[in-house]
This record gives sequence, structure tokens and C-alpha cells, in this order.
Amino acid sequence: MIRFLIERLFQAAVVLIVVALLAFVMFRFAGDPVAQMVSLDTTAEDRAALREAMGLNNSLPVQFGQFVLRAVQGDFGLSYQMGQPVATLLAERLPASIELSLVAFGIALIVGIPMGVYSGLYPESWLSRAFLILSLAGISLPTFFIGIMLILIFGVELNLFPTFGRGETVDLGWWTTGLLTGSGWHSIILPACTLGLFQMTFIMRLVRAEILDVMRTDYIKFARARGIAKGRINYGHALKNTLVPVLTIAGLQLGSIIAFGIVTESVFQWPGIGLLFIQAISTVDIPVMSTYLLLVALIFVSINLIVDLLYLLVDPRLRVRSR
Amino acid sequence: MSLLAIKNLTVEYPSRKSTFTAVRDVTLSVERGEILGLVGESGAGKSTIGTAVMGLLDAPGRVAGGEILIDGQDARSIANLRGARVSMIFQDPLTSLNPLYTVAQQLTETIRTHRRMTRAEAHDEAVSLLDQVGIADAETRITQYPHQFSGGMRQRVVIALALCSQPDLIIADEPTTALDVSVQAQILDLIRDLAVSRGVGVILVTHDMGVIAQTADRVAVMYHGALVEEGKTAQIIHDPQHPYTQSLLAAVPRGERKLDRFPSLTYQPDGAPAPQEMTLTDDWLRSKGKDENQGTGPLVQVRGLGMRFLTRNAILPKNRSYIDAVKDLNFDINRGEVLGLVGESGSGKSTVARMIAGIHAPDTGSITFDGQDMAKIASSHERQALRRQIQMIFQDPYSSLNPRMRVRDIVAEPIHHNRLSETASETSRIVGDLLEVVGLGAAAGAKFPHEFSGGQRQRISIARALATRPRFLICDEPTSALDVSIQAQILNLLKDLRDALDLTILFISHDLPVVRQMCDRVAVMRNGQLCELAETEALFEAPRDPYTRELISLMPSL
Amino acid sequence: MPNIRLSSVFLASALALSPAASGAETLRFASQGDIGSMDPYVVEEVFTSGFLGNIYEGLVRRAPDLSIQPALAESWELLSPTHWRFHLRKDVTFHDGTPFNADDVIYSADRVRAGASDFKNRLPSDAKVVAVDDYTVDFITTEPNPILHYTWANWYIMNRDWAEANGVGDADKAASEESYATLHENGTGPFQLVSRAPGVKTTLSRYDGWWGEGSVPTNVTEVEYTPVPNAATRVAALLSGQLDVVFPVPVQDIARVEAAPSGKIEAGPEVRTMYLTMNQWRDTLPGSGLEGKNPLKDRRVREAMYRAIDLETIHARILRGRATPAALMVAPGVNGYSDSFKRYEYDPDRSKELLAEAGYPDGFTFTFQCSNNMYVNDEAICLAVSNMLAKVGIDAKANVQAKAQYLEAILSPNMDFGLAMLGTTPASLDSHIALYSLHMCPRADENSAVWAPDDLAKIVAGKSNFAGYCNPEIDRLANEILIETDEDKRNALINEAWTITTDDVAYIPLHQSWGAWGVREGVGVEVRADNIFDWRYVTVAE
Amino acid sequence: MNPERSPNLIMRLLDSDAGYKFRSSPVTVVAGLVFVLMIGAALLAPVIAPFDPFDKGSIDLMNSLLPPAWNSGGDPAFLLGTDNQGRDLFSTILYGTRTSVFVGAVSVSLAVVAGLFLGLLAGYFGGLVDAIIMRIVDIQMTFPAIMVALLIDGVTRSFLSRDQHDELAVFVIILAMALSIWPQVARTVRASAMVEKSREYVMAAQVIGRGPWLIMARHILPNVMGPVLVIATINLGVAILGEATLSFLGLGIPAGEPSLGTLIRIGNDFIFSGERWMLIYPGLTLALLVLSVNLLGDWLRDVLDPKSR
Repeated sequence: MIRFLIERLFQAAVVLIVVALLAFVMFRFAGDPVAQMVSLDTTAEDRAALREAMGLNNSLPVQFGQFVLRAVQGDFGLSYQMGQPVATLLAERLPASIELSLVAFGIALIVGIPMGVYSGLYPESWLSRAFLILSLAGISLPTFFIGIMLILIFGVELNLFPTFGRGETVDLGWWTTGLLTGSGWHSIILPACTLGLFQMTFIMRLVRAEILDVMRTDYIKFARARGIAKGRINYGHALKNTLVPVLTIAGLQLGSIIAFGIVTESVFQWPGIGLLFIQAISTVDIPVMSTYLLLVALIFVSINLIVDLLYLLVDPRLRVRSR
Repeated sequence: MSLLAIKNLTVEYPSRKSTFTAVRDVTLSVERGEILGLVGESGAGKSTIGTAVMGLLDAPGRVAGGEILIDGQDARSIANLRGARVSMIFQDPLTSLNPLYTVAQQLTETIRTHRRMTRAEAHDEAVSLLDQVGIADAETRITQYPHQFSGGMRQRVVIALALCSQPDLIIADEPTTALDVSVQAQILDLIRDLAVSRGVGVILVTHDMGVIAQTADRVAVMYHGALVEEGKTAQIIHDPQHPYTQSLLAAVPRGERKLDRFPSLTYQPDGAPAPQEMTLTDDWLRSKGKDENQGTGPLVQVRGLGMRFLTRNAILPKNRSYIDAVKDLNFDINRGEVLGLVGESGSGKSTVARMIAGIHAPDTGSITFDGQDMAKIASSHERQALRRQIQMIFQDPYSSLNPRMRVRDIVAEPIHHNRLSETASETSRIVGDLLEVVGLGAAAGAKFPHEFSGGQRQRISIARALATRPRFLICDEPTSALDVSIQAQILNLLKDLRDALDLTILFISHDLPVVRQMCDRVAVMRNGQLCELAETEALFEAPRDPYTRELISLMPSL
Repeated sequence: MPNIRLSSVFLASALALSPAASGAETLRFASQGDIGSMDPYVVEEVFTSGFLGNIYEGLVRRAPDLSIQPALAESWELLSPTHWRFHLRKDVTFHDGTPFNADDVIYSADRVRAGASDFKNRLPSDAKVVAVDDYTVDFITTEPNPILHYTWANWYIMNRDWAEANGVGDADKAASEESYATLHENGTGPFQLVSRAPGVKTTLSRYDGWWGEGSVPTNVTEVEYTPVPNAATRVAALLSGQLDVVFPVPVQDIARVEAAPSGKIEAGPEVRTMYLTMNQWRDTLPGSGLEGKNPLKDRRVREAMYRAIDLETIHARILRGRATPAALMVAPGVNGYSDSFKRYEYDPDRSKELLAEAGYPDGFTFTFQCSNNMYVNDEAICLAVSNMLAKVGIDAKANVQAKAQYLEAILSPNMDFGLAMLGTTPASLDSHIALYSLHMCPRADENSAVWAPDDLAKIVAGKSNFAGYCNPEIDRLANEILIETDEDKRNALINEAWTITTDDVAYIPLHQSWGAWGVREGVGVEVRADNIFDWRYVTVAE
Repeated sequence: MNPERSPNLIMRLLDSDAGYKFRSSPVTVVAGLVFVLMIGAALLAPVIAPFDPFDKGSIDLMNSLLPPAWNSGGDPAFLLGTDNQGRDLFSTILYGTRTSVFVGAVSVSLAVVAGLFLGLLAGYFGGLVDAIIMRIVDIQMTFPAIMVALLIDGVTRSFLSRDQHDELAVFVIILAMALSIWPQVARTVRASAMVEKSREYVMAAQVIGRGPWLIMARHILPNVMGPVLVIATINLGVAILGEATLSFLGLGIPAGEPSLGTLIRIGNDFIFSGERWMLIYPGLTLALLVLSVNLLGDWLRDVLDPKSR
């Protein structure tokens, strides 16, 4: 168990270092941050001086060395645009993204799993077919398009939901939450639905496939042969066995929710890290972009690890093997 | 009134083009305390009868005619039929148990479904059931998960589960096929006991006549969905009336005496031609390459052979743990002989075969072929020349042929690789001849493997193995996945080839009767080590090693 | 789509119930970007400066009609052409209660010229600032400058004690430590910062001790600012009643907002002039493949390009009439503007003739750099211009990019464009700065080449003249204008300069677009041509 | 399957199991028709389209913002109306579909080639090779396509001139999408290759003396193509959507070269102004295209899934 953890942590560290390197190198090419930071009338001389002062003229290895050295101390530099420590900026934005992702994920699970179970158990029913086609329609529309349409219909035309932002938030000191206020919940619904739709489809299809698989196994046949009640078979035996793969893949999807979050956050002006990143792209705010990427990598790696640990909890076979 | 009475049962599987009739007009009955053996080859419809009784036919199968009565009542009208009245045991104990629940959970759940019991009562009942099916220390083991049990123990758990609801009838669908012989005997005894002590009726579905002979009171023989013969076990085995039953019994390898050949009595009701017996006239196969040196001494010498598998990886070598699949093995294979290698699953016999065939590199020891140490040949050309002379036939005819290649390409692959033919037309002629030799006909080359039955596929494998004109053939359980009648044909083919081509064969099997029919000498393996190596008849008649003795005593016989 | 008429009813009824309507004295507004910093010397950018103008104040300010008004200075006088005297207001306190005096002006004058300040050109580096007494400050320059204080409306006065107590150093964009002034303020203006989450939300409240209390109409007590870069989201938020003021409203959405019962549009021409800049100094026109040739050096070609652009149609179709076609590089309201100048007529036939005369009867190709997030409908205008040029045979390959990449291509040292669209707002609202930075020769001295790579650091005048337009006559006139103190003479000189540049077709002026503010019904705002949002003129109905 | 041969290939295809599953599902048939129609129209865009959106000289701003022909104020010459530049929307959508399909097809092909190669290596050799490749996959998965697009865009910008760079915008997107898709292909292939590797036909090839490369190419590759085909189809939809999303965020195809994504981005600016046809029709086209691809992918999965046989 401990050996397993150490091994995984080592791999995670390697992944993070490589991501750091890539993040660092790639953003050297993203554009000229200086042009963004000064007015049009600033002289070439002043711009060159600024570039020098920011260390943009140093060689890449030197810059990378400095970056890593500071990064391991938790110092990711100041945002070029906002003049604030990047770590603070991201820390302020992270709760918004995590709340949005979790609510979206929750919606996806609450709606996706029952739909998947139903269409897996009754693959021939017309409702299952409808679920299947509807879910395909869901992933055939780009996220941004869905977001725009939801805003247009529910925000503007029907005026049922706010069209942007987080609503009222409560500051808990280390976390700002919108989930303790009515307007916070009111505001999160449209973006969470937008973000969750793809995941919902995905989870529904995954659960369906797994249920279909499990229902073909001998132990389900045997359970039926023993006369175990249908509900017990479907929701006890079958569903529990589908949970293992669903958990793994859904966990990995949580990571990609953060990636998809960029688009949703920008459409709904949701003040999370994705929006920060999109803004950083347009202003070539290199420290923000690099740190964001590292953060995403960290989230991915941690989720992977957590999923593996959960896996151990759910599946007794693995528990024994890893001892 | 019979416990179970099946009258004129017909089961159909409609598909879009035609309707496949899996069971045709079958009438059967089972009494309390009686074991009815339902025997037949694959596709005979014997399992379908079992699932039809349970009402568990897979879609789109349906009962098209006839009735199933339990104590005179239509089975379909019995509300709590499944579990309460009829229970079932499946073939593979590894997949019959839900891996995520403990044995206790699965048992108590089933008990409480059928009987009004508190959780604690159900638990006690579960422990006692486990005890009854012969699981020692049931009190502790009941809290374990299925994967913590061995195959045989799991099948006992499965039986305990089937008994939870105190059924009147148990349908056991090939309950021992996946098990080693020693375990098989125990499970069959258990089933026997159940029938006697509890008065439960049992339908024992199997393809194995030995199992039937040992266990069943009465036998029903099925062929292509129809019942061909039914009667007392002794009568069917010793005096079969129907020609199909006769041919089936004739094809069963006898453990008690050695035959020269399997009788070529093959039942063909629809007049389809039986696979031709081989006529080996082709000179390409017989012509020896110039590079083969005809030495003396054993063809293959195995010295100190060992191989271990990593069971736990670690960065520090001392923390790694291994299991010895094969340990310090020494034996010779003489020129022209058939050496049998027997042992239960996990004994390491396949690993030995794979090392000799060059698939795995041994960790220790050496393999010498025709006087040359295989590991010490530096030139890849020479190694290839040597390797060409060693070929292998695998166990599973369904996975040993690449499904995306045409048969002719499969057979031609070794020819191309060893550059044994100059031109494409020569290759295709050789391939055609090879397919003729194994009794498939040259036209088979244009087809894909999935268009053939298991026995035919095994013939393709043999053709491929012959294509390099090998001197040494490794047969790794070549017939264990085949029906007995097909097995007999393949074994005859191998015997003929051996005689015609002077082949030396390493014949691996867990089936002692087959080994007795095929081999000149037999080596017995257990836990990666050699127990005994002796002339076949000597070994069967007077085994020296206690393990060998046990194996032979458990050998089912007709 | 559901039809709009029906939904308007929905909207109206929903609004009546919406809790937002009761927060009468809170101003909730949104624009496309966030303010760069609370430090008023770090970023010179219209929105940031305008925003901070509600918190900080300068010695002077501009009224809604852009006229110069006293602010922290009550009055001023010119003792000599190089000696200015400013009399400071006495009853002013900073937000932390410290009284304001001459020392703060001197501190601000030093700091605005130090480090990486973006406002260095507010004061000549050799100008002396002297405190005569606590409420009188003298500015002594080496050269006469009649419009010295024209650019001071966004040179905000900071508090020395506060700055020094909190370790606020020079403006520094490459700093590795966060400056206290980035997130905190201590201004003298009517609003003070309550909380700020960069990029998310900034809230402010009225400063009770503001000296100008009662002199302005506002009744706003709280301000909530949210940056909303996505224009559609911004408009949607206004229409759904979540916001009181949004800026800018895309021109195509103006009609929609106006049609909504809850919204209205306040719009007027901006003081910014949009223009096309033509690369006339590179020996090879970028993207043309014409080795060693640059057709744009030929005045006839430039006129041909000018005449090929049908500005009226752009105006009608893309800007939907919400723009003012421009013949000059400065807008009405800028000193020196004259409506006697007329645009070259749209005349594609004449274009073709001119091209043939210049030796390009089949036209030529070049790179047309366009932005897509800097100006009103910039991308659409670019593509339209490119299509129009194609009709006279000129293939302007439009390369549409976001601001960051666009500016990197346009600005020195790259200046990699044949044609590009930019906008210019003279900070002083005087023609001189437009002549100085856009039309004077960008070279180290009279004998050197335009934009010589080695001289980039020495170029002072014409530093935004990426077109490389160079006419010594303009250089002479611009220098005279700078020091001429007689207003009539000065204006005559300006007029002469504009005549020359127009004849030269130095640039192709396009238009002043209209800044459109979306305003919730019941909210009053004053729209200014320089797009500065002055909350002192905002009223929110109860 | 079906050993007897009927003379007509199409009849035979329709008669096969796959063909039957196709015929018996009206949704799949419609999806197939829509897909073929759209691909055909996209490929034949230069022939079908009444206007050439690349011919700048033919675009007249005077024609801009015309509604679809059947609306009042519409011009029959412009079936679906015009955009804000005066381009015929119908023609632009045809060309845009062409770009989108091109981006999708090429990026998926690249991803499949790379994923196949690396997935086979990882699955066949296992051990260190597998560990390295799978860690690369992990790393790649942390980069959203947006970031990959930025990276490639930046790198190409650094060594190409500005003009060349603009012309290569399409290829930047293709590469970005390919890079974000290949890990999925590689994972699938790896998993299948590990299964196939343990099958006896691979051992049979080893006994013959076939080397690892030949075994991978001749034996394993053809047997992992089924799942790859399914993954490829589904990712064709993903790639088309990815292009649209990147273009929507302004990181994609330049506006002068229409793709469905840029068209939607432009149309999105007119969502409140009443000219919604500029958003609706490109959006509808995109949704239909991807939906039909996904439906066909589902059918393919059904047909190729060994468990459903």
C-alpha cells in the first residue's frame, strides 16, 4: 500500500516536472507580453528595458531554472497584467471552478447514472433508445453553443436565471462559496448544466455499456437462477460491479471538466481559473498561464491518485493484491 | 408423478434469416434423488434444456413447443420457481460468484430471499451449508471474498448457494469441466451425496462420458437438439443402441488399455462426408533440407531448466518476490518418440513447452536440440534454421489463428518466413498440399478461420506447423477444447503424421487416457518439478510416485 | 428562436419582481476588461484611467464636454511661457483622512516620471516642480508648452505619507513583489475601494469626506464593477436586469437594447479616430513578394487605396450609422479640428486609373494586419476593406489576430505590415500630439533613415508613426506649433500641417465610432467622447 | 457471417450483419444519408456553391445582412441569407463544412497513426517502453486542446514568417486536435494489443520466428483496428467540435477562411440583433454533421463489438 503510494507519487512528480517544462517553453512563444503591458506610445527603448527587466532576454534554460527554483518554493511570480502573485490569484479563483465542476459533475452523476442503468437494463425499450439518441445530440453540440442558447432562452427570453457570474458569495476565510446563498445556487444552475451535459452523456453511456456487460456475466445469471429479486440484482449486484470502471473513468472526467470549464467559464463569465486562463491568453500573461497549467496537471495527477485509492476501496480483489 | 417432466420440448432461436432449433421435441423426466446425465457434444442442445427449465433462455430464444412440468405443474406458472424449486450450478466457478460481495453476503442474501429468517439465523444456516459442502473452517472462510478461494472451493461455494433455497431440482451445467481431475472427483462425490441424502433431483449436463459413468443414474444422449437415446447409465455405456451413441463411446479414449488407433466409427446422419483419412503422397513434406544433420542421441535435452515469474515488483531486487513456474527440470526426448507431459493446471507444463519452442527464454538451464545448445547459437541465420525444425500446436483453436488472415496466408506465413519456396505459385501449391494432407482440401485456403469449426481449425494449425517441415512438434493440449469425436480424428491425424514424417512429438495434456493412447513415454509434473518419467505402459500399470498413483486412480473410466 | 416581442412582456414583468430593482443606489456596471492596477501610474489605458478617476483626482479634470475644469487645483496662471503656477484646493483629504497639500503634488510629479511609469510624458523629464507654500506649486519647464496641463486630467495625485508608510516604490512592471498600491488606494476622489478581486469583482463606496459633495448630481453610494469580456453575455446581463450600465454595447445590439423596455442606449461619437496606416518606408512591401519595391511609397497608390474604400457602406452596414466618417486624423472636439477638410470621394474607377498611372494596373499583394478585439467591429471592417481593395485589384491579405499578437506584429521593432488598422486618441485633445507622434519623421536626426534599426532607441518624435510617413515640412510645423503660444497663429499652423498630410495621403482616416453605453431604464449617465465613465454624473432612480 | 456470394457488392454489404443492423435502424439510415450528403456537399463545394467566399472581389458589402431567401427582405440569390460581409451564407457554410471536415479527418488520421504506433509499442513490449509511453499519455492528457493549439501556434510563429503562419493556421489546428486525440487512441490500442498479444496466434508467429515488428504489423495491427475505427469515428466528431471551439475562442481558423467554428463565432455577435440566421444555420450544420458522425459511430460500435455478436 505504502509502496504503491510512493510509486505513484514519484510518477506524479515526473509528470509535473515535464508539464512545467512544457508549460514554460510553450508560453515563451505565445506572444509578446510587453506589448500588452504598455501603451501604444511607449518607446521601443522603454519596451526593450522592460523586457530586459522581466528577464525575457535571458536564455531559456536560465529562465526555466529560475522558474522551477521559485516554483518549488511556492512562488509563481506576479501576474504581468494584474501585478499580483499568481498563486493568490489562482487560489482566489479555484473555489469558483471547483464548485462549478462539482455541481456539474453532481448533475451528471444524478441524471446520468439512472439513465444509464435504465437503458442498460432495458436496452430494447423505446425510452432507452430515446435516451441514447438524445445523449448523442447532447455531445454533438459544442459546449459554447449550448451555453449561448441556455443564456438566450433561460436568461434573456424567460429571465429565469442569471446570465453570468456567481451571485452572492460567502467568504469562509479560506474558501469563498456561492453554495450557501440562494443567488449562488441560482447562478450556478445554467453553467453547471452546460458543463455537466457532456459528462452526463458520457457517464450515461458508460454506465449503460457496463451494465450490459455485467448483465451477461455468469454471476448475474447465477443470481437470477437463485431467485434473487430483480431489484436486488439490478441495483445491488449489477450496479455495484459497474461502479469500478465508472468510478475510474468518471474520475478522469472530473479532470477534463476542468479543461472543458475554460469554455463554459468564458461563456458565463464564471470567475474561475478557466476564465482567468482565457484572459491570460489574450494578454499573454505568461506566469498565469504557466501556473494554471501546472495546477491543472496537479489536479489531474491527484484525481488519478484518488481514483486509484477509491478503486482499492470498492474492489476487494485489488485490496488483497496491493497488500 | 415425476419431479420434472419435460414433454415434447422445442426451443428455437429465431434470427433474421432462419430459425435455429436448439432443442427439438425432447421428452425427459427426473425423479427425486435421481441424477440424470444429459450428454452430448457441443451444440447438441443439452445446456439449452437446462436454461429452458430455469426460464432463463437468452434472447431471442423461446420455447416453441411442449411443456415443462414440475410436480405436474407448469413451470412457467410457478411464481417462485427459480431458486425455491429449481437451482442451477454453472460451469465456471471463477465467474459465477459476484466478486464484490463476501461469500456470507451472497449466501445470506439468497437464504433470506427464500426463507423467513433473521439475519443471524441466515448466517448460521450459511455456515452450516458451507460446512455441508465440505469447506473446512466455514466460520472464518465465510467472511472472505470469492477470489480468496481456489477453483474447487469456489465450486463448493456455488453448490452451497444452489442449496440455500432447499430446491427440489438442481441443474448442474458442466460443473467440473473447468476443474482438475482431483477436484472433479470430489465435486462429483458431493453432488452424488446431495442427491442421495437430500433427495434432490439433479440434471447433470456434461460432454464427458467419464463423468456420466461415475455419477449419473440414468443418461440421456442428445445429438443436434434431439434426444437419440435414453436409459440406465450402465446400459447406455455398455450396450448403446443408437449408432450415434456407439460412435461417441468409441471415440472416448480408454484409460485402461492402449489402442493403436481410435476407431474410425463416425456417425454421419445427414450423409456429409467424414474427414478423409490422410493419404500422404506429397514429397515436399518428406524431403529433408540439406541443413539437417542426422545426429545420434536424444533429439532434445533439457538440463536444469528453470523459469520464475515476478509476483511482486520492486526497485530493490531483494524486495522482489517470485514464483518458480519451472524448477531444475531434466529430461530427454528421444528421436522419433512421443513424450507425454502431464500435470494439473499450474504445474508448469505449458511453460516448459513455451521455453522449448523459444517463446520464453529460460532463466536457468539449457535446452539442447540435435546436439546444439539453443541459447548459444550466435548467428541468427543458424538459430532460425534450428527453430524451423521445432513447431508447436496450441490448445485453443479459436485463438491460435489470426482471425484477420485468410487460411492460405496463415499456412504460408512460415514458408515465407523461412524462404522455403522460390515463387508464389510454388508456395500456393505447397499450401494447397498441406491443406489436403490435414484433410481440409486446398479450397479451404481462401476462407477465413471463423468459417471453420474447432476441429477444422486445429487441422489448420497442424498444417501451419507442418509447413516448415519440422522434425519436432510440440502439442500443447491440442484437443482439450474439442469434442471427443473430433479429438479422435485429430489424434489419429497426429499419429499418422508422426509415422509418415518421422516426427518427434512432445505431447502435453492433463487428460491421462489421451496420453496413454498417444505417448511412448510419460513425464508427470507437479508444481514446476518432475515427479516421474517412465514408459507409458509401465507408468499406467505400476506408477511409482504417489502423486502419479493418485492421478491414475482418479482417472474417470467408462 | 422564440420571438422577441413576446419575450419583452416576460422581461418587463420579471423585472418588476426582481430584487435588483430595489438596490437603487448601487451602480452595477460591466465593461470588457478589468482595470490593470489600482496604482494610477502603471497602465495608461482609457478604461483603467477613467475608472481610477473616480477614486483619485488630478490637478485638473475634464468636464462631460471635455473642457478643462479645476480639480485639486482651484486655479492656475502662466507666469512666463515656461513658468506655471497652480493654486491648490485647501479642504481636501485623502481617503485615510490625511489632508492634501503641495508635498503630495511634488511626490506625484516625481513618481509619475520614475521607474516604469506609463505616464512619463505628462511632465517633461527636465521640468522642475517647486512648492511655493503648502497650497501653491510652480512648474518650470525648459521650453514653452502652452498645453502643458491638457494631459493632466488622468495624472492623479497620490499621497506621499501613505505611499512611504506602505512601502510603495516606483511603478515597476517587472517587479517580483506585489506593490501595496496594486490592490489598495488612497485617493481624494468621491469613491473609495471596498474590495477588489482582480478579474472578478471590484466594489466601492462613497467617500463621505469628499470635498466636492453636493456639486455633482450623483446619488450612487455603492459601485459594483464586473469585467465581462464576452459582449453577448454583457448585453444579456443588461437585458435581464442584472446590470445597470454596460460598455461597450456592440453596434448590432443597440437596436435590441433600445427595443427592450428595461434598457436604453446612450451613445455619441468617440474622440478616437480610426485610421488605416500604410507602410511607406520599407523597401519591400511586407507580404508582397515584390523584392525591393514598395508601391505604397507612391502617393498615387495611396490615394488609389483611399478611393477604393467605400466608407459610406461600411458606415451603414457594419457600423449601422453609429459612427462619424472622418477626413482628418483628429476628431471634432480636438483642438485644431476643422470641418473644411473633406474625404477623397469613393471612386474605384479613379483608383484603377491611379494604379495604372503608378505602374500597377494589375494591382499587387500585401499583408493587412487586423485586430479582432481592440476596436468596435474591427474584424468586420478589416475584412470589408480587404474585399473592397480586391475590387480594384489590390490583394490585401487580411491577417486577423487578437490584440497581443496583433500589436506584436504592428509595433516597432517588427512593424511587419502593409496595411493595418489602428485608432488614435490625442491625450491632450490637441492636434499637436497627433502630428508629433503619428506624422513626424521617425528618425534620430535629419540625415538618418526612417526607422533605422540601430536608431530605434534615439527616435523621439514620430514614435507611433509605424507607417514611416516623413515630410520635413511637417517636422518644421510641428516644432513651431509646440512652442507657439498665440492661439490663432497656432491654429493656422495646425491647419497648414493637416492640409499637407491630407494632400500626401499620409494615412487613410476612417471614422470616429460611437461609444454605445447600455443603460438600464431609470439610470442616468453622461456619455463622454473619450469613453471615460465619470460616476459623479450617474443617478440611479429609487 | 455470410459465405455465399451475391453478385452485387452493395447488395452483399447490405445483406451482411452490419448492413442489417444499418438497415433495421431508421435513425442510422438517416444519419448515414445526412453524413453522405454533407460530406458530398462539402467536397463538391466549389461546384455546388453559387459563390466563392475566397473570391474577395465578388463579395459586396452592400449585400450584407440579408435574411434567408424565404423571409421578407431576402434575396433569392442568397438562399440562407448573407453574413455581415455580404458573403452568401449557403456557400460559406459549404466551404466551412469542407474546412471542418478536412480538419477533422486529417487530425483524426494523424492521431490514429500516432496512437496506433505508440499504443502497439506500449502494449506489445510492456515494461519500460509501456511506462514511458503511458506517462507521455498522462502528460498529454493534462493539456487541453486549447493549450496545445497555443503551443503549436507559438512555435510555428517563432520560425515562420507572418504570412506563412497565417496560411498554416488550419494545420496548427489539425496538429493541436491530433495531439489531443492520440492519447485516447494509444490507450485503446494498448489495451487491445495487450489482449491480442496473449492470444495464441501471436505465440504461433513467435514460434515461426517472426520478429516483434512483423508480428505487430501483420498480426496485432489488423486485430486492433476494430476498436480504433470506433474511436476514430467518435473522435472525428470531437475534432470537428474542437476546431469549432478553438475558432470560437479566436484561436482557430482565420475569419477570411470560413470554418463552421468561425462562422458560429461571427454569428454569435448577432445573437441579439435579430440576424440570427448567421448563428442558427452554421450551428445547425455543425450539430447535424457531428450528430450523424456520432450516430454512425454508435452503429459501428454495435457492429464491431465482439460481445454483441
